[in-house]
Amino acid sequence: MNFLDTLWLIPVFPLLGAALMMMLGRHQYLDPQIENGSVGHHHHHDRGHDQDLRSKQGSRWLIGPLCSGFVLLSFLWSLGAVFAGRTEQVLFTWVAGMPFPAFDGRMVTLTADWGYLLDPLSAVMILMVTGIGFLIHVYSIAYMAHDGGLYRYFGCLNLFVFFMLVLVMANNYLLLFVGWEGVGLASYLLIGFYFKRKPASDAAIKAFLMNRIGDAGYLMALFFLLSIFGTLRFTEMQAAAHPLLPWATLLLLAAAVGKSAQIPLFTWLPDAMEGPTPVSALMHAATMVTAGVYLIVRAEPFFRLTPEVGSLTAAIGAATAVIAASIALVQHDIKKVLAYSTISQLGLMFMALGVGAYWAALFHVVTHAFFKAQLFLGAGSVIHALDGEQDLRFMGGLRHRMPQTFRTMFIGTLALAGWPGLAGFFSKDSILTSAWAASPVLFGAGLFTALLTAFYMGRLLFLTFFGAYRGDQHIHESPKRMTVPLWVLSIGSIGAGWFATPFAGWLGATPEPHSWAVMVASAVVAVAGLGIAYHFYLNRPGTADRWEEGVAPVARLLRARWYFDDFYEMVFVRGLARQGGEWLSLLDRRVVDGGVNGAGWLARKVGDLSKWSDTWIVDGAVNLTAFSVKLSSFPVRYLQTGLAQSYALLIVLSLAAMAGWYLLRSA
Amino acid sequence: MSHFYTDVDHFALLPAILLAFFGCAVFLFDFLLGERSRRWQLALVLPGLAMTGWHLWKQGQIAPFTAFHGAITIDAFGLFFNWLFLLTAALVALISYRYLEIEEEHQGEYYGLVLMAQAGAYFLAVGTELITIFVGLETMSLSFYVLVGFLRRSRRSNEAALKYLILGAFSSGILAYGFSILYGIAGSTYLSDIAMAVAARPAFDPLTVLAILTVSAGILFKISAAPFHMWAPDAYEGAPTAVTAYLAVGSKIASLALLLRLFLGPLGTAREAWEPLLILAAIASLTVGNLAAVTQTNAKRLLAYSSIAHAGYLLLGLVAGNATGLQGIAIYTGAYVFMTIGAFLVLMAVHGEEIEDLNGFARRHPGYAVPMVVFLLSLAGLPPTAGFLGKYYIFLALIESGRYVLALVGAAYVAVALFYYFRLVRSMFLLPAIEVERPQASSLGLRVALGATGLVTLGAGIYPEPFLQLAMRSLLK
Amino acid sequence: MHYVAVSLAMLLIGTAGLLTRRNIVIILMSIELILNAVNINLVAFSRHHGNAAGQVFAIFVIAVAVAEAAVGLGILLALFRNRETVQVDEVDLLKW
Amino acid sequence: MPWLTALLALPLVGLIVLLAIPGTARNAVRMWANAVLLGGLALALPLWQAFDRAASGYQFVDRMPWIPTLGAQFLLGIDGISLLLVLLTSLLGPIAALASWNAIEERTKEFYAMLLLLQFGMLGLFLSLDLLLFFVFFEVVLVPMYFLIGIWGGERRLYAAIKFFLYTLAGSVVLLLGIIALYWQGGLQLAQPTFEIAELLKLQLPLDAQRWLFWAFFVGFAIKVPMVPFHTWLPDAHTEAPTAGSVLLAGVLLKMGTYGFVRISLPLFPEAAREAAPILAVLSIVAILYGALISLMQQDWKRLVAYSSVSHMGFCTLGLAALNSNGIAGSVLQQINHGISTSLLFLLVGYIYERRHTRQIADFGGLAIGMPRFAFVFAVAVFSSAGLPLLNGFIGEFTILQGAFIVNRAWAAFAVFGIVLGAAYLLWLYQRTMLGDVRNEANRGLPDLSLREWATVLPLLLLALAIGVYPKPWFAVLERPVLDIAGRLAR
Amino acid sequence: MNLEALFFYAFTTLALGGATLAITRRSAVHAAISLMVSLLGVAGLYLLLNAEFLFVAQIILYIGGILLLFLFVIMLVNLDAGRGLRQFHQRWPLGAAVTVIAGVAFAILWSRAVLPPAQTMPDVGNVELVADTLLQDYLVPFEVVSLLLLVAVVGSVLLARKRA
Repeated sequence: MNFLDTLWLIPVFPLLGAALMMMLGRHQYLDPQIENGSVGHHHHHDRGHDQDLRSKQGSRWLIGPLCSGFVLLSFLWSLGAVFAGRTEQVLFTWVAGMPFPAFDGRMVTLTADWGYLLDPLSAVMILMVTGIGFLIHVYSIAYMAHDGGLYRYFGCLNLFVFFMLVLVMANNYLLLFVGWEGVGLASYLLIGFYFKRKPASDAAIKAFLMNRIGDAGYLMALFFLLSIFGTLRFTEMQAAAHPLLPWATLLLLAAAVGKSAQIPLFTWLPDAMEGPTPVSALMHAATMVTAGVYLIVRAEPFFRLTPEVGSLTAAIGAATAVIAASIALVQHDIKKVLAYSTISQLGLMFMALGVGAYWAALFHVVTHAFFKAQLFLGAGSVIHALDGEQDLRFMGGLRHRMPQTFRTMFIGTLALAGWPGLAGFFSKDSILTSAWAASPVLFGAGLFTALLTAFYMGRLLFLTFFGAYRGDQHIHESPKRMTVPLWVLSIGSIGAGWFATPFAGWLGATPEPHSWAVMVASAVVAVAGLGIAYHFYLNRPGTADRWEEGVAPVARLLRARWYFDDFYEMVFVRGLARQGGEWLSLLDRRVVDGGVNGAGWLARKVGDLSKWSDTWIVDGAVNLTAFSVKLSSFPVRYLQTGLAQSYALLIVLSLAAMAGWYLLRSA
Repeated sequence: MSHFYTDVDHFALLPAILLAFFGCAVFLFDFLLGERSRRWQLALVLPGLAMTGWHLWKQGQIAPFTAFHGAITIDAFGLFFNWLFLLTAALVALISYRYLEIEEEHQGEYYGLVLMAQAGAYFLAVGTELITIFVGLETMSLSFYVLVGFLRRSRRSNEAALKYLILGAFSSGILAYGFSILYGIAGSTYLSDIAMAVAARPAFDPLTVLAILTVSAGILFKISAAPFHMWAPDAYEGAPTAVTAYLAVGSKIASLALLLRLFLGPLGTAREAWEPLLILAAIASLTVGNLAAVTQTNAKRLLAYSSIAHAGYLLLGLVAGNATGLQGIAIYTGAYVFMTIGAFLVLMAVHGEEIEDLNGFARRHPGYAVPMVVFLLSLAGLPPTAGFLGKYYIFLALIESGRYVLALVGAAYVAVALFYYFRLVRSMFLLPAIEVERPQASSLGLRVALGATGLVTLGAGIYPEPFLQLAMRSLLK
Repeated sequence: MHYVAVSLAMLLIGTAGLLTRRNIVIILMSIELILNAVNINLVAFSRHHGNAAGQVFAIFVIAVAVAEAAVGLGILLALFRNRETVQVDEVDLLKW
Repeated sequence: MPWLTALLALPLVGLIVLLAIPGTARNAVRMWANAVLLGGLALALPLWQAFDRAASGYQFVDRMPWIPTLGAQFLLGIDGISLLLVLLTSLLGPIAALASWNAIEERTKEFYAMLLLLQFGMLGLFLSLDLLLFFVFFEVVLVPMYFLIGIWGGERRLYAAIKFFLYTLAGSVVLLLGIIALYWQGGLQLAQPTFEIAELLKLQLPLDAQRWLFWAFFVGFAIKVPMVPFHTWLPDAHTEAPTAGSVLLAGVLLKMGTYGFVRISLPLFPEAAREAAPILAVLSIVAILYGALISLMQQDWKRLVAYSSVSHMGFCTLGLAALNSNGIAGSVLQQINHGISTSLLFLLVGYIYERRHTRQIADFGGLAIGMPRFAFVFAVAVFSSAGLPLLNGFIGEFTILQGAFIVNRAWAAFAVFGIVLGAAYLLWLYQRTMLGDVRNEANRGLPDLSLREWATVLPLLLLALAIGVYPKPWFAVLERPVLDIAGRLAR
Repeated sequence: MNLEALFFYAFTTLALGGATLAITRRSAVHAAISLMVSLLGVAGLYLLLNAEFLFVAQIILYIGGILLLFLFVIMLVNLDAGRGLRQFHQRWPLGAAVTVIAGVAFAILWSRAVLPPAQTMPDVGNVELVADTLLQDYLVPFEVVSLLLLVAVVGSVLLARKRA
């Protein structure tokens, strides 16, 4: 039996895990812990309580390892599959719709298989998803040990892995969309994990809705592709120019922009940090957000045929990279810094996609997955140690108290900053090289981003681990189950960069020849950024504040996150709200209470208008009819005076009128 | 028998003679036996009706034929309506017994007058000569004037009778004036002669127009079509409920028979002249009847207004002027007999006239409330009830003759009608009772009548074939 | 045609009486006038057409008039016993 | 064996027997009604196996003379479209009955009698192939629904009941005129005037007649669906109806309108339908967006679900307006889907109302803490309704949108935003009711779903998942009839 | 002006004048007497029209029967006690106006009317003619009218008798 025949098993393992959690966890679906008032971050638990919990829920300890095991199985299986070769496996016909005419007039049938495609591109993603997914599962066992809702947590995590695998293994665009939406669902569930906290559920909704806007684009893209090619299967789509192809690629880009948190749909990602930190690491740094990149790489033939959309991609990517990086400069929340950094790095990847360096983008995806996951998990470790504290201003000097965490974070920071020789350096370099070939502006943006990246990462590192501790918590190093994954990831952070050429070869791409100038520039920028950060935050603490005063407007702009959220709020909410009178302001309160940003706001505002029109206009018309029927009843009734003579009068009058009519007619 | 009065003549007259005979018998027995006889009067009335029916059936075997030189024509048309009169009278007799006892006006004359009214109506259906028709009409009307005022101690009954009489006599006068013009046109009172004379004139001949005006005013009054409807709500409300039922059904369809006889017979060639008039009357009836009913608080009055609206639908059938329209009228009237009497008899069982009196009725007497829903649905014209078939045919006739707007108007008023009919349902089923139990006027006769009307109303809706065959055969032979 | 004019005038006078008087007895009289108008018509046409049908009709109309008057006055008496009035516009319990 | 006749007669026979049970024996009444409806389901399910998917035309035809004078027959039969709707009806009937077990304490016997009558009417409508019979059943359902809302409904039940009745009736009288006019047209062309749909399909109707007829039927069906701007009866009726009423109203009654379009309007008046399609599509899109936007503003849980129905039914009519095979197939499937997911939502609202006696969203919050199973089921219902892939809603919406896209790209583009908005109001609802902390002490310690309640939701959950994961058999059933209809429309 | 015309105008004046007085007199008794005058005028017209039988019937039936009935009732309900009351209701001008309008319309219609050619009466005595016609051609109404009168008698007795 060919090992590849068992390809379908890869996503099945985590699905099994998820299903198992759902079944078993029915009774402890939500653990009592969470009900007792914890908001998810840990207070000091005395052992007794912990023991108590354990004895009450005997199987609790099993959850994490079980789920991790499923993902590990998946990982091992995919290793086997990847080395067995490339293949396509169709399990069954999933959607089997009706025939319809394609644009070229042929009758084709709307079908989509449930089938998997294993090629280098998906192989890379599968390995990354299962590998990093496994590490994060392991890490979570310890990180979440004191949290309630473990069944739910690990169930959702497994569900996420399942959907992510469906996404990257799908052999057609429709099945890909299943994974695409599925990871959105998992993301919703996990961001809102601490569902008693309003910000968490708000953030979850926001993430889901902003993604949905992209998804709407995806759906439309699907229809275009279907009509152009008559099929959605990757291997059957023969890329050829078509006047409507730009629409398809543009819509695909919109979908990718949503999923990968690019301008203008990026504001959900920082909010998504409301989820547990491992979730941030897994989904909002390493895997899910790169689905956009994956999609564009998958759709590479179409993007190649539509250079104008490519340029737009690059522009969006560059702008996102610079803007997000600049916002990261002033963030105080350690996870927010990393979140903006993620957006910024995703921007770089989009820039690479836009200039046609698909392999470079993918390469950066891989390296970024290593060091960003590592950084998030490290941050998680810090947060864990500080019992939920996330503000950089109350950290400092942790390097001695948490040596393992410090070392791995240090490696990760350097890798992200692009320290020569580490993973980030090489992947970023590939992008910059391609950008240089395409346009100096893009190159400049990339380089500037690199500078900013090095700076804010340096800032993060120095503020967290150097100097004196500014908080008041009892600090302890995290357990092995948390630090070991960190170390495993740092292997990747250090070494992954050296495989650039074989990686490109595997994908069948020819990388741009290395340009020493770019390399040097990139290295210089990285070192400079770190150096400035050192100067600002370690050497001369307070410099930063002075600088901020010096460029106050800029700082304000950055603090306000370039006013994106405010812009959405202003345009969609206040702009309309101010016009209305009192009821609108009442509504405003309701809207503000509602807590959902962005399009949702506008929708609800318009929704209120529609409700109003429904009550007063549509229903009003109906009620008016009913009312006028009733009203007209009265005149008819009041003709009936009760006086016999007025009845007779009407008879005579009618006779007169009728006679008059006949006279007029004959006249 | 002399040659003035042949066997055929006798045979043609026999049902009316029987009715008159039994009517007189009732008067006589009441006079001779007094109080004691009253329980047995029903036993006199029903056999009388049964014998009448027997003879109607025998007439049906050899119909059509004419008697008295054409003064009476026994044809399918006349027999059909006479069967309806017979059913109506029987049902009314059945439901009246206990009701009159409760009202403490249980007098023998009542049943006699019911039979006399039917005897008068007999001539409206079969009469083909103006004087016969006029005298028949007046016999019926006079009986009704008395019946409406039958509750002598009730001011409302007095008042209703008075208004009905004044206006009825006035309209009879106008009708008689119209008849005199018809006589002037033809020099004869036989409809066949008049038909020829009218046909010889143009449709808009002034004399014809005058005749049409006055005749239609007189008859439209009797079928309570707007704008000659004003007496109806008052008379219906004030009359004893059983009489209201009889008035709403018997008087109306008898006058309808006359309307059809005249307008399809002698005046048929002047259709061009009277059609707009009837269209106006139909629309006005629909409008007035339906709209005024919407806000009524008295159930009898509500049904009175609705009966005005029904007159409108019947007129639409005549306006359509094709065979389907006639079938529609036949089926509509057939259904109308059962559903209207059914609705009134439930009101009698409630023994209350205000809609509020019905509150919570369904909880206490579901056996009456559920049939009432059927009657009301049928009155509104919803399937699967007999009333639907009538409306169906009327609409079909209108569409066949290209009168789409009229069909739409008629259809639109169905919704309005349902609204007020369902106010009664709302009271019975959805609202809680507001007071202690009222005396309930149930009796064996009432229950039998309820069963009969309910079964026919629903049964004819679910499996209408036999009813349609019946109506079709009776009218199209 | 003269008789027809008389008839019409009679009809109108009767109608006017019916429409304007309050006294029910006089209203009933007005109805008699209307029926008389009919009779004039009938008899006039009877002569015009040279047959007696109109006259026969008139006889029946007279009979009807008698009957209506009798019943009308009977109702009037019943009403009078209950209400002590013969003014038609005071009889308006039933309306709307 | 007259299978369909038996299926149709069962609730009626059950009703007659039920009337013989004394009203005081409440449990006997309940058990009997449930048994009858379950029996109906058992009778209906084998149809799925026995149905020949390859055959064109109607199957299991039962033909009896009914009113030969009019040319109306008692003619029952199904094709793939009605098969699905009959199965849905047969499933939702017992579910609605079971869901009402504890909810209806007053006038229990009448309640179940109405339920059985309603079931009879609904099945009859989907089974009948004779227009007059169709119309009779179209009206028959109104009465029991009126009573269901009016007797066992919420505070404004009187208003809602009559509004529902009048609205639908107003539409149906126009529908009746259309049927009559069609019959008449048939009488002019056919040897024998008839109401049989299959015979009427042979007519060659002039375009002008088609137009009039199409719009007459449109009024009747559009009100039933309901399409904007005829939709305002729906929120009131839904909100005030008892749970069983809402379930059947949303699950089945609304489909009568769309079914009417598929069965009558589109195949019979293809040219007029082609002309009217843009109007239909625009109205549908308005309904999709409008319904969704209004849902966003609702403060009442049940009303929100009701308005969401407007939006979802908008998708169904949009699919029809596309006039092609994918649009129509998607529309039919979406009707089923809407029946499943919205019924689920209504059931859950009903269950929470039984516990808390309020439906104001503001009164809730944090229910997930005490009622995790409820929260789980509700989440599935929400995502199914929001059209998440692998659940039923997505398949239908996707197919509909694809069908619409083929005709006009703008239609699809506008409608796609309905999906975004759908997620918005549903998730927001979920957040406000299920998530957060318990703010209102009354919400603490509410019992989770009982076994009986599970029994009502589980079939729907499984069906939602089954359709989402493997929709192929559903399309297979629809293929023949939908292609036939699309073929007529394309000609 | 011939004699017949003279008589015609005389009787017409009597009939219409009496009618006008009947509906305008304040006293019900006066009105009844005016009605009698009017009916006499009509009877005269019958005579002019060669309807001798009707002339007699009019005088006996109407003046002897109906008018007596009216007078009897007028006494019974003591109508003259109400002489002081308003005799016309408030909206009487409206009633009069409508009557006039209807009258004008009818008159115009009549003025355009064309009757069929006149025929001559058969040359037999009027009473004989009427009797023949009545009992040969109109036997049915003759029988039915007995029912009518029976109903009238029973009805008026029923309504008018003092309650038990």
